[in-house]
Amino acid sequence: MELRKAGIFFAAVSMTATAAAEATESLNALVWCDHTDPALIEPFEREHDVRVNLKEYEGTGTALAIVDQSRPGDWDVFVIDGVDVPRAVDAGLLAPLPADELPTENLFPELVMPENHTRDGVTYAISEKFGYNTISYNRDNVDPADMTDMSVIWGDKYSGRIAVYDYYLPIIGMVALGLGINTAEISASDLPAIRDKLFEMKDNSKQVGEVVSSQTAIATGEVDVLVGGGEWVTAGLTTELPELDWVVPEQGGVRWSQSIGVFAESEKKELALEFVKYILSPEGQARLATSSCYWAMPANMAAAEHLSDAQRAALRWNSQPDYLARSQLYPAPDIELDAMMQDVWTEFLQR
Amino acid sequence: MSGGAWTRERILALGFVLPALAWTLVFFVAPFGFMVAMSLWRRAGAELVRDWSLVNYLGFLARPHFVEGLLNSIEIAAIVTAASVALAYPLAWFIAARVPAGWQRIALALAIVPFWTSYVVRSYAWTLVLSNKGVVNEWLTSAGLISEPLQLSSTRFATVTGFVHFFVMLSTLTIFANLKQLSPNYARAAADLGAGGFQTFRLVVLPLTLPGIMVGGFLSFALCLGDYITPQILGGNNELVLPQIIMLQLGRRADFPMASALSIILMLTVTLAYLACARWLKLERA
Amino acid sequence: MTAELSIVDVGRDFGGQAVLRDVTLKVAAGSYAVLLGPSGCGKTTLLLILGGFLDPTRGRVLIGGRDVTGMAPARRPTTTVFQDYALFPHMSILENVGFGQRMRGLSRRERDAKSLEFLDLVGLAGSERKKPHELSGGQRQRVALARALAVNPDVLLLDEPLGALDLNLRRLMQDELKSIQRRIGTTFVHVTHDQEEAMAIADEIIVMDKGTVMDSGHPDKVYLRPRNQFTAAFMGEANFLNGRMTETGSRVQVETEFGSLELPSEAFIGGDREAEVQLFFRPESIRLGMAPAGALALGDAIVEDSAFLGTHRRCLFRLNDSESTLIKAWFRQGESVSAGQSLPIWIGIDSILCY
Amino acid sequence: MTSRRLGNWLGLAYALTVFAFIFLPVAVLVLYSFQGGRLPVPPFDGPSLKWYGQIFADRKLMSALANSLGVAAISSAVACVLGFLAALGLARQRIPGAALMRSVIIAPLTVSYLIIGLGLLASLNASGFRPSLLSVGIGHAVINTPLCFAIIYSQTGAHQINFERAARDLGATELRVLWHVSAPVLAPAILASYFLSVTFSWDEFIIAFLLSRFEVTLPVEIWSLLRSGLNPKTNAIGSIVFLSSVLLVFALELLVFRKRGNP
Repeated sequence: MELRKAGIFFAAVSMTATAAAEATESLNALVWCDHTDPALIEPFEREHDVRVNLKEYEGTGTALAIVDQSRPGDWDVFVIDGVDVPRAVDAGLLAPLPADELPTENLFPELVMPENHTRDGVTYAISEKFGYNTISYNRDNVDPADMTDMSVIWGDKYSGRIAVYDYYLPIIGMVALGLGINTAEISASDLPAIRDKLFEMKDNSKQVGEVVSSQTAIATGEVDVLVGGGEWVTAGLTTELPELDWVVPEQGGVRWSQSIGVFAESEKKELALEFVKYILSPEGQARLATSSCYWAMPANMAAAEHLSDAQRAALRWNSQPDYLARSQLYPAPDIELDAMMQDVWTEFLQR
Repeated sequence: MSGGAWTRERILALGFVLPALAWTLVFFVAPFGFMVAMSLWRRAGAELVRDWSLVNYLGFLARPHFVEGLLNSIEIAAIVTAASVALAYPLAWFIAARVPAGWQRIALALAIVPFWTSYVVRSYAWTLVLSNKGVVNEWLTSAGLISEPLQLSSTRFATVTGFVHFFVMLSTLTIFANLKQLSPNYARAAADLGAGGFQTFRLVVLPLTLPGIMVGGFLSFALCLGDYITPQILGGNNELVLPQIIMLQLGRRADFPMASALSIILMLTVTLAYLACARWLKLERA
Repeated sequence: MTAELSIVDVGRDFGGQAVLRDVTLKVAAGSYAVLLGPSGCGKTTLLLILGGFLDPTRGRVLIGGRDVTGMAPARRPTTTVFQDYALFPHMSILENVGFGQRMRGLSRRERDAKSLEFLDLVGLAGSERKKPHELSGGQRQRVALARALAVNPDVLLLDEPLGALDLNLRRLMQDELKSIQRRIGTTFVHVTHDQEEAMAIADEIIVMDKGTVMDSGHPDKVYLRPRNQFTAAFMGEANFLNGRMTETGSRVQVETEFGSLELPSEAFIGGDREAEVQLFFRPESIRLGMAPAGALALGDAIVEDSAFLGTHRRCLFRLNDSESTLIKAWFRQGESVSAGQSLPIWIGIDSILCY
Repeated sequence: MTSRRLGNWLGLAYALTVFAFIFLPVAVLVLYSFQGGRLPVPPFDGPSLKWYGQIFADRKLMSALANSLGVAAISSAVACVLGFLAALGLARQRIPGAALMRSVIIAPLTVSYLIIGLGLLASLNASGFRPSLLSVGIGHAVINTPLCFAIIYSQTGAHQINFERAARDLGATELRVLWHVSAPVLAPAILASYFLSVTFSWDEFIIAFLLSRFEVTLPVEIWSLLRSGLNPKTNAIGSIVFLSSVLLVFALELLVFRKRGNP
């Protein structure tokens, strides 16, 4: 009797499950978490009657690991750090894009980055969003003047009140800037010095976490300083937590930018290109800039007209020329240096 | 029943066993074997190199922060196991011996109810309890006991608390089951012969419930050693345990050979713990 | 090392149900008492109350005149041999037997000596290093006995101690229990559902049913002159016949379907003289042949079945006049009675009791 | 007697303290699922049901929920059937090598989920299969087969063999013996193992995380929810999972176990 009941239950559940997995055309995109906001994706899905499957990741290494574990044709759209585009091009991952269909002329000039995005005159990706990994802090609990000097991140003045964003590239970049090394010129011989400063920082920090736990830590007052923070942490919270602020220190800040491209092995390149165009459109850019996971500047200046004054203020739209001038890109190490950096980072976590 | 004759009944029985056996061989034994092989290969740049060597194991030994990860794992698992059993035993005893028989099921069900919250959510809930603005610090502050919030979150304490919460429930179950299957006459006999409550417990009940303790303890130790979620959510990356290091190899650089080698080291540790437990129980029995 | 046990108006309820009601009895110091009854009669509950493992809802328990009601088991002058023996599996035999001494703070040497003495008493000298699981059922039983006796109780309580043993071993242990009890003189209270075991060892049998004491006394009294039909039927095979009583002056006449007979007043147990009575007699009081004067002749009866049981021959008779009544009868081994025969049978007056 | 009473009170106080510890995170979780503001930390400014509204509107969360149910139901059924047959086979007859077979079937129980998941992921990659709900289901069936086997096997015994012999003696074919005798006799163990394995699969994270891609199960979706913002929505989905699991357990208790009068 019970067996029969269990059988009915089982059948009902299986049917519900299969019904849920209805088949439509789909587009597979490998993205940072800001692209998973339904407010960004759903307009595209409706317009093209497709389903966009999103796999989110943090860090190019993770993304390449995922691609590594996949089969050709699995992926259609790739969102990747701007500095890592050459790596992806080297690996033959990206397909050429029709440059004339992209709004390159509307981008902030610093974000065009032809040395990254094009090779031999062929365009492989385009910038879509950017921001800074600098220092976020709680204005009520720290002296804002202290935050303008990068050395505050490894000093002991705010010991136990510092959180560090768990991504090795920007943080190593910040430490390098603090030591007067340009991010593009970091070499293996700089690592010992960087390592020492990282360790000092670890001794004074309370936690090291990903996007969310970092946001959470500073938003809930768990810590007062977030190393690696920036507008991506504070912009979305300005109405509720106006005391959260961020600054580009004297030594400069690390700039991150995301680029978007189409996978060379994609079997739906046209649809993928439509998606890229949608993301780069003024509406798409505005939605991406204010998406739920984190806010940041759109690469396309035309997005301004789709953002409210308050949103532009939260993004500090008007200060961008200054920030862009004072910031340097993420470090982009080659494979060997990258492995060494990751080892240092693991050591840093374990400390 | 003679040794080797393949009667119809036997062949049929073997037929019944085969599907499960084949399933396990294909989806467990073979992948595991593959993983062992993988641990002897290596990753060079972005390529998988299939030459046989112990380079990953040596790489583990050569990196103090990896070895420390294993030691952290063992330390945390040991603390968690001891704390869980110590907390669970009196509770299990109280339910078995002091709660009226009709209410025992309900008391036990209550003791394991939070087991049914999703595992990921449970760890997350502890961050809400332990953070600087969390419930514990709010209470202590409003009670006037502290002026500055205690640093409870993102510490080993938080990781251990999250684990203990889970394993107290588990150990309560195994110890309760052990206590219930003891004849009440053992305790009666001891009391009858003049043993006080504590003597009865120390000399009779405790030795007879060691199997329950060992089962609960071993399960806690093994599961704790293999878990990634709780230290990742609660530990604040202030120290890494081995599963976190494994996930780093996998997630950030797709270094399957290194991840495999670390996994095998993890498994050997659990196996050693198991052998120690089994040997100890056997000694106890003899 | 022995004391009188007395139980006064003891009752015990479980969830509103009375499991024991108003039990009152006395067991003389140094005697071997057996609590006998079918399962569920309350005998084990009573034993748990005596041992202090259960508090009575009502009434008192006195040992040697001292009220021990509510006293913890450890402080009572009683010890219990449990049905499952409850030998501590992680301790050796010596440690088990010495446990009580250890609790009393004796040194290891003292208690070992004493334990060996008691192991010797139960015939287990030489097994002291073994663990309980290495012993046979009978040996474990002896260890449990030695352990309980080693603390010199005034009253030893035994809960179905022989239940797990096979027949021969049970007989052997019955004799041994009795002889040990004689030697040490401690009051024994032994619970069983086996009336043969009870009769084999008891100085006094207490028959219980449905939470009350139905009968008590020396085995032959309980067997031969049971106080009521329950005891009569429980203590051994019994025959019952309907009768109707008429009383003329001092003479009491009982009418049965086999004729009328005059019974002496001792035949009326309990003194109730009702019109409808039940005549009770044991199967071994049936005789073959023509009834002498005054005896109750049952007439010619057909042998339905006849079985040789070793010690005696057991027969079932169907009475001619009555289709339904079957009479059980035991005869000597040599008596040749076979199924199908029709034989006259009778009962002597002094073998009949009336309820 | 008074010291005993004191002991009882101390015991009760202790039990209540441990219960408080056990319930603390759940209580906080549920309380802050009714939070009005964006952050699930004190002070409490609810009650508000808006986060519950949001999760039911969340397409990904709802499809993850359906995926979890499907994977749990199907993988547990596979595990249960495999475990049942193996238990029956090993209980019926002394097959040469039975001890070895038993250890092989039980083996996954002794290995951490992380390692099982990693092994499957590596082999899947090597053999060119894409991670999907199917591979998650296979992983879950791998971890639950030994569980089902162990539970059902522990309930088989001499009586089992005798029932089956009696049925065969009376002319039943093997299939009928299985369906009319073996399965009903073992029904409580089969059901218990099925629901236990549903619970395990429902709650399992690491294998589901490693072996899935777009279609994910609920724990994996909750994990990514956690990584995309501290937010009372997580509390709300957690509370719902909690509530539905508890209801399921109590329903089972009433329907299956209470009726049988098992302790």
